[in-house]
Amino acid sequence: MIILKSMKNYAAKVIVSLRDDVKDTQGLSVDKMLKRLNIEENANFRTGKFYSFKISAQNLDSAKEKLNFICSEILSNKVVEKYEIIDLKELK
Amino acid sequence: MIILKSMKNYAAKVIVSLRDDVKDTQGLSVDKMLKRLNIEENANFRTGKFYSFKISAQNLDSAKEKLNFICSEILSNKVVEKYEIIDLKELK
Amino acid sequence: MSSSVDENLKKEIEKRLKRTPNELENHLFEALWSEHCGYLHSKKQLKKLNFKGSLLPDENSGGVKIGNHGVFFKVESHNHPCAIEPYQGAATGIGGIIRDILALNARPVALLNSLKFAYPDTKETKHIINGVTKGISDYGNSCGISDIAGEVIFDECYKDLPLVNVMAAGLAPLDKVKLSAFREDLEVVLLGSATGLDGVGGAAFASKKLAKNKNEEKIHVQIGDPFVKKLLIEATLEILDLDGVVSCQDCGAAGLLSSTSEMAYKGKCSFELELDKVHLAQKNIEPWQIMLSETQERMVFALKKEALPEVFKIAQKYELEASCIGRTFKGSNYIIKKDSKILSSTPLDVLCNPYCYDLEPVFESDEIKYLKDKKCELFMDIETAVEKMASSYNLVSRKWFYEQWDYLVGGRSYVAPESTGVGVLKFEEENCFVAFCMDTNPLMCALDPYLGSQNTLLESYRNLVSSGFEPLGFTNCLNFASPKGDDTKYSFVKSIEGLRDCSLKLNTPVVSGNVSFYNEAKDKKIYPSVTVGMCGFLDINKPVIKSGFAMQDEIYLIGKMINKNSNVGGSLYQKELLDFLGGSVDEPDFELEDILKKTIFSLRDKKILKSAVDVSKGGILGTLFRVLCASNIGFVGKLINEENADDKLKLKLLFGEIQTRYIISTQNKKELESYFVENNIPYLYLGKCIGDKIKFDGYEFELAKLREKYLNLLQNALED
Amino acid sequence: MKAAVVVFLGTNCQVETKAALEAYGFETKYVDSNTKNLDEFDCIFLSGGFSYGDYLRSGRIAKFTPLVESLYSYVEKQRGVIAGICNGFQILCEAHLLPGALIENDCLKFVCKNTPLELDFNGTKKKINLPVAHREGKYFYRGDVSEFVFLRYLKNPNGSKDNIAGLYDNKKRIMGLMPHPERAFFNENFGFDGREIFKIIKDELKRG
Ligand SMILES: Nc1ncnc2c1ncn2[C@@H]1O[C@H](COP(=O)(O)OP(=O)(O)O)[C@@H](O)[C@H]1O
Ligand SMILES: [Mg+2]
Repeated sequence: MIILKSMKNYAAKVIVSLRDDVKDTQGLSVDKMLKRLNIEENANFRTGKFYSFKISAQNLDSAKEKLNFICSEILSNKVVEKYEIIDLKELK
Repeated sequence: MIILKSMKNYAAKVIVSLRDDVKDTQGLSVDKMLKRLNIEENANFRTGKFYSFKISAQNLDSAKEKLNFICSEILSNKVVEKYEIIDLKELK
Repeated sequence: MSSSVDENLKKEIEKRLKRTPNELENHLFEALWSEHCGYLHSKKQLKKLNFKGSLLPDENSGGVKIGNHGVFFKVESHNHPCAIEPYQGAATGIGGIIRDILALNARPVALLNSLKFAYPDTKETKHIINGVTKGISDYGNSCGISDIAGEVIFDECYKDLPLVNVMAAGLAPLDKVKLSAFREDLEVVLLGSATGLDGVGGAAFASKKLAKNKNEEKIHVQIGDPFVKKLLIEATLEILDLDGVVSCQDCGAAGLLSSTSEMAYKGKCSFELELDKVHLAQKNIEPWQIMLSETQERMVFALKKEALPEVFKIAQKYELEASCIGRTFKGSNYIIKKDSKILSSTPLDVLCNPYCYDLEPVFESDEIKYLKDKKCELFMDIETAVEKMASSYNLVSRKWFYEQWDYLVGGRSYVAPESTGVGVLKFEEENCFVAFCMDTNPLMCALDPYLGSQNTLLESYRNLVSSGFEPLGFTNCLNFASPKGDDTKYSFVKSIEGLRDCSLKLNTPVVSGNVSFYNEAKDKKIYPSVTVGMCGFLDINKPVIKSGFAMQDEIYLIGKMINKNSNVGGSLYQKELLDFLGGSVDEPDFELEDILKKTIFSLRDKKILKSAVDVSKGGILGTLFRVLCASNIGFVGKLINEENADDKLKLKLLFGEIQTRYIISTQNKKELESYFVENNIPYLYLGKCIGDKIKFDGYEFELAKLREKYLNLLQNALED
Repeated sequence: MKAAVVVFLGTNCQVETKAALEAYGFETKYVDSNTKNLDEFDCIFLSGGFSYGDYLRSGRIAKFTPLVESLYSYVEKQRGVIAGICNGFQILCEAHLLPGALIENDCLKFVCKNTPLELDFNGTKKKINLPVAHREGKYFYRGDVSEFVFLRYLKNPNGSKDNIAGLYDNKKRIMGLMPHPERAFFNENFGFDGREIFKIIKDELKRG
């Protein structure tokens, strides 16, 4: 990979979680525990995976494009998962 | 648990991740892959878990307190993990 | 110097060094002269053990010889790390013991574990149990090494002081085995994960009592990466097969320092380490931290210069980092350099040969004497007792644990867990099976460390025998409280003598082991916990004997007979039913042990024997109960062999633990009994497998009810 | 007949898989993740293990290797049969060579045990027992795959939808299953039912 002089670095934060029609077993198990411990009756937990990383790109638009590629192709599988970009900003 | 009439519901979002001084083995392995695939030279991947859920409390302050308790005692293991509350707001 | 090296040691170091150590050297000594690395309190005692007949007992792991192969096995404790961070503690324990086997160029093929926890009824204990179990699962499964056997013991003495002893076994053709000693004029290569701050100071940490506040200990947490370990295993085995690669050692406690200094000391040559060459995970890491880091997944190799390119090629193939960190030459010093400046140069015989304490003479304290003299006058009615014992955490199925561990990966596993008392591997290279098991008997060791450790070793021995295996050798892990305590000194010394004498009598050597002291916290210590891991041999053309019963099986007890005068001190039923610990521990009968072994083997060869199981925890009824539940079969018979026994005596006869006994089954009553008579074997007919109830001496229990508990008790406790 | 046994970094069931194939008369060869052409093989076996540590999700990272690239062209050419066992199944799903996905078991734990299954092949149903060993083996899909399912759990160990334990692609040239047939092959203690699976593959190949 040739890193061009004009490349900038961006910090990305992403959440990957199960699609709504896929049962979130981990979430259900935390719900149950909170109920048993008398902490929360119906917490309705949803769980996901959080990733933070750096990407290099020429500008914000191409960073976004790259990030979407990484999220859809590498970090998630659209059959069961969805992703949400919660942050993307240039690193100074 | 007695649910008081005056209880309000709050939506919470939390990220639990490894403390900075704890090696993120999954992250290191993804770094390597991104490098191998010529996608990113040094992505500095960090991984964590994301939770969204509902808590009931009398007011925002006690919601915060409860949330901190859930995060530190149930969702994270403070020996190796830290947590970050990324959102807490009342549900209408 | 840091506070954890005491003043006397400090003086000793200065005397031998003939100068004051510098800052860096203080750290080196603190690590190498720690209990964990230096065996300060145990070294003199361990020399008493019987190593005769073992293979390479001075290497990273010893073993036994089978044909042209070495079978290497060793146990390691990761108690302190598991108390702080159960998941990583257990994972890195597995990682560590795998490396000790691997260093010999033996492919690790099996894992075992011996776990001790408090009863699983508090949040803290459940956290520890779940974490340890998952740590073993995620690490061992992912490395592709099957977890074939082990034990779990519950006792309140392990509250906040869990014991996690893990064992690994590996195989290597004898002519391929590599040793750890350096030779002169070799390049030294470090392979594997980049050195970081994880686990810095772990050795010193494991050499003292646990602090009250867990968070104080956080810097010590080592982080395991099973995927990298898997790569490291494959890469190491390829590297060790190269010409020109001379020696190898793992980086365990006290990391790079401990491994390279030991290799140099053993090899009687100097070693010069260049810190700038070590591949690091982070900047700003101090020289002493590089030396002491316990970053996982690293191996050290010494090799001829010509072999370097090949080694780096293999590293690259497995996507592992490697660096050439120094060289060896004629001399006797350990030298650390950075930016071509010498930071430290110390004689190896000072660094690697720490001061050793004498534990002897030792005395039996009044407290132990008092315990031994106590008589158990308590009792309860038999119905309640049976129900209670049947739902003892210590007797029910371990399914919840082992189903989380892959016991089949690797293609060698031969039996399912709980179908015999041992884990069995197919070893076609030598046309045989090898079996392994692990045992501990803390209650007996608490009352009588000498007999307790003998009985522990014999329990392993009987596990092998009841499965048809000839015992070959054993490893051990000595888990004790602080060696400064008089009781601990006493029980440590007596345990070692017990192991030695028993091993001599059985003609079965110790091949390797580990010592873990300081398993105590404020006001609290563990029972002396001598853990034994044993290995046995069986011709591949002979059947492995199972413990399960079938319908119509006739059940017999062979060996010593229990009666009202038997010594049953340390029996589980006293502790679990009556909350009593005391009395004398039963002595084994070595001559009879041998006769019983021959009996079982010859009944097998005559095809008269259907199944066999050693009588251990829970005595006759405890053992029967476990096999009946596992086999899902009822029983009718007579177990109480004294007239007019009251409840106190009945409890003893049913649940009392004495030595040298097996329960066996047959479908051929006549031939079996005539064999017993002809050969003068002490036996007792117990009854027959029939129906769906357990019936004896007028008592009757629904099997289904007991079995429900047997199968699900632990799951219900741990997942709730 | 020639079979390839794929070994990714982290794969660990290749030895048993190879032995089982050879016992079934296949000529076998290990191939690694960099293999770009698979045309010499009649059958490709993706065996169990933890490819690339199963980081992110089981089978995910293996998807980005030249070998999986070459699987796509192998399928396109309709060269032979592809079979994925356990981690191999996960990889095939992640690579979208089979429909659906495998996610974390309902019990949230690794499960290693012998399980009863119903094998349904070419209209004949049969009860068999095979060991499973996985943490992410719960099968999820949308739509209707029932006609491609050849293996169902009789006692669901992981929460798989419709008890699915193994299925084909719509051309019946790619098959995936979570249980380990190679572990029920050589030893009476774990049974010999794994042979049924290898037989199916062999029959598929004969069918051409
Ligand atoms: N209780 C014991 N019985 C027999 N050998 C032991 C015992 N404890 C330690 N050893 C032996 O002492 C040597 C050093 O052990 P250790 O420092 O634990 O090795 P490592 O650092 O490689 O884990 C090994 O050969 C080990 O087998
Ligand atoms: Mg070692």
